[in-house]
Amino acid sequence: MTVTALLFASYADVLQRESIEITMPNGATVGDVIAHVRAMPGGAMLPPFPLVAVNQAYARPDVVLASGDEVAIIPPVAGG
Amino acid sequence: MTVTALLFASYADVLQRESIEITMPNGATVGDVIAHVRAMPGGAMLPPFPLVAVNQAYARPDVVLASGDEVAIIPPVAGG
Amino acid sequence: MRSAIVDDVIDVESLLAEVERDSNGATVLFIGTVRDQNNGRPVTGIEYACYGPMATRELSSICTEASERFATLDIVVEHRIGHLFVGDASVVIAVAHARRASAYEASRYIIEQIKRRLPIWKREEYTDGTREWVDPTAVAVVGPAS
Amino acid sequence: MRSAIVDDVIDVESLLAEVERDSNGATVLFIGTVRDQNNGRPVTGIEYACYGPMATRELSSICTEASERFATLDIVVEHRIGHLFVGDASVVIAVAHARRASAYEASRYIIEQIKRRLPIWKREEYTDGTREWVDPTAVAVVGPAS
Repeated sequence: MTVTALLFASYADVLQRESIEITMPNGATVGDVIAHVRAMPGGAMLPPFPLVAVNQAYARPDVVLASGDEVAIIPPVAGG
Repeated sequence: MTVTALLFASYADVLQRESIEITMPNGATVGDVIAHVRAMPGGAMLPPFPLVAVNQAYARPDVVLASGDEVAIIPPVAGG
Repeated sequence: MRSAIVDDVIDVESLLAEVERDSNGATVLFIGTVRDQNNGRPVTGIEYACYGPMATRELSSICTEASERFATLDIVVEHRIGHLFVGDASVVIAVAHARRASAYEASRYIIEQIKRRLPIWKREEYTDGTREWVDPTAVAVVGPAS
Repeated sequence: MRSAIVDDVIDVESLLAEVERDSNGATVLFIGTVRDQNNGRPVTGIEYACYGPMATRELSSICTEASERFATLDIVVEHRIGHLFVGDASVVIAVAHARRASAYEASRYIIEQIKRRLPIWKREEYTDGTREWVDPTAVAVVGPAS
């Protein structure tokens, strides 16, 4: 299956992109996507347990993904 | 000595006036002025210990007055 | 820092402009307005009366206290007196501060002190043509006024 | 009740007008503005970025929560993104309620939840020409941002 990882702000800067298509085995979790992204060039700058949203809702690392899911890796928010 | 008692809002209504010149013996207190006003027609509608300001600052009943003092008898405030 | 008892419409925009400063990150504006009912009775308007010189002094003291407690000079307060209709603003408090927590707390401090200390009284006018001085210390049917 | 992520100037007057209602006695307006310094470094401007669809949904959820907790529908919030200069408003929260305590508390709830949950990031620009993404979870020299 394929999921899309979204990167923002400082995370997009260190990985030099804003989205990544990732092919994962069925049953892959949020944590597996994070591990994949952290293994990419620059990815080690991300924390091991960043805030993540799946399809625009905050999700825990053990959430199992479905094909087509949008996995946003969220840097520390600074709104207001 | 002479002091001026000021009345406001519901207190002015029941006493049908907004100020009263009162001649008092030297050494008279805030409490003496209140007693004097409460003995006037309609004055019994005032509480025995209303909020009082002497010369525009809140004062306790035992404060001794000087000639010319302005003694404001303050109904429950309702600003805002 | 400025405060005043006024007898005309309060210009909210102008109060906001007065507290603007580049070092401020948070502005809290409070507007107290005449409601269309009080304790279940329909209200058409309110006549505000005050002990003018003392109200002016006391409001100024409240602002100075807030300024010292919460460490900002960017405080402007106006309280309107005279006849107001439903929806009219009776009091407007503008506070700006570097930090939001202090802006909120200073604003709240000022309105609570106004409710407690400012020698201002209001006579509510009801739809049935009667009118009555409000006594917030009386037992209310619904609760304390806003 | 309305909330939006916008990319133009926020019209404070219009937000205030939106929450007006005859049954309200208290209106609390919060304005967050770009400060001229952060942690001692002089700031010239801030670029706000967001995860658009999620920020819109999350801001809407925050308003719904505040509406239910504090029992008012008169809530309007706008958060601006894009490039802002010092003094520009980044977020404006207008809340009106029958009672002042609930108006203050709802306003405070909304800004605290925005700071905690809204997927928005800011890159500060400094007088020396450098710029940096702000990490509020990093240990600050002075304290948390306003």
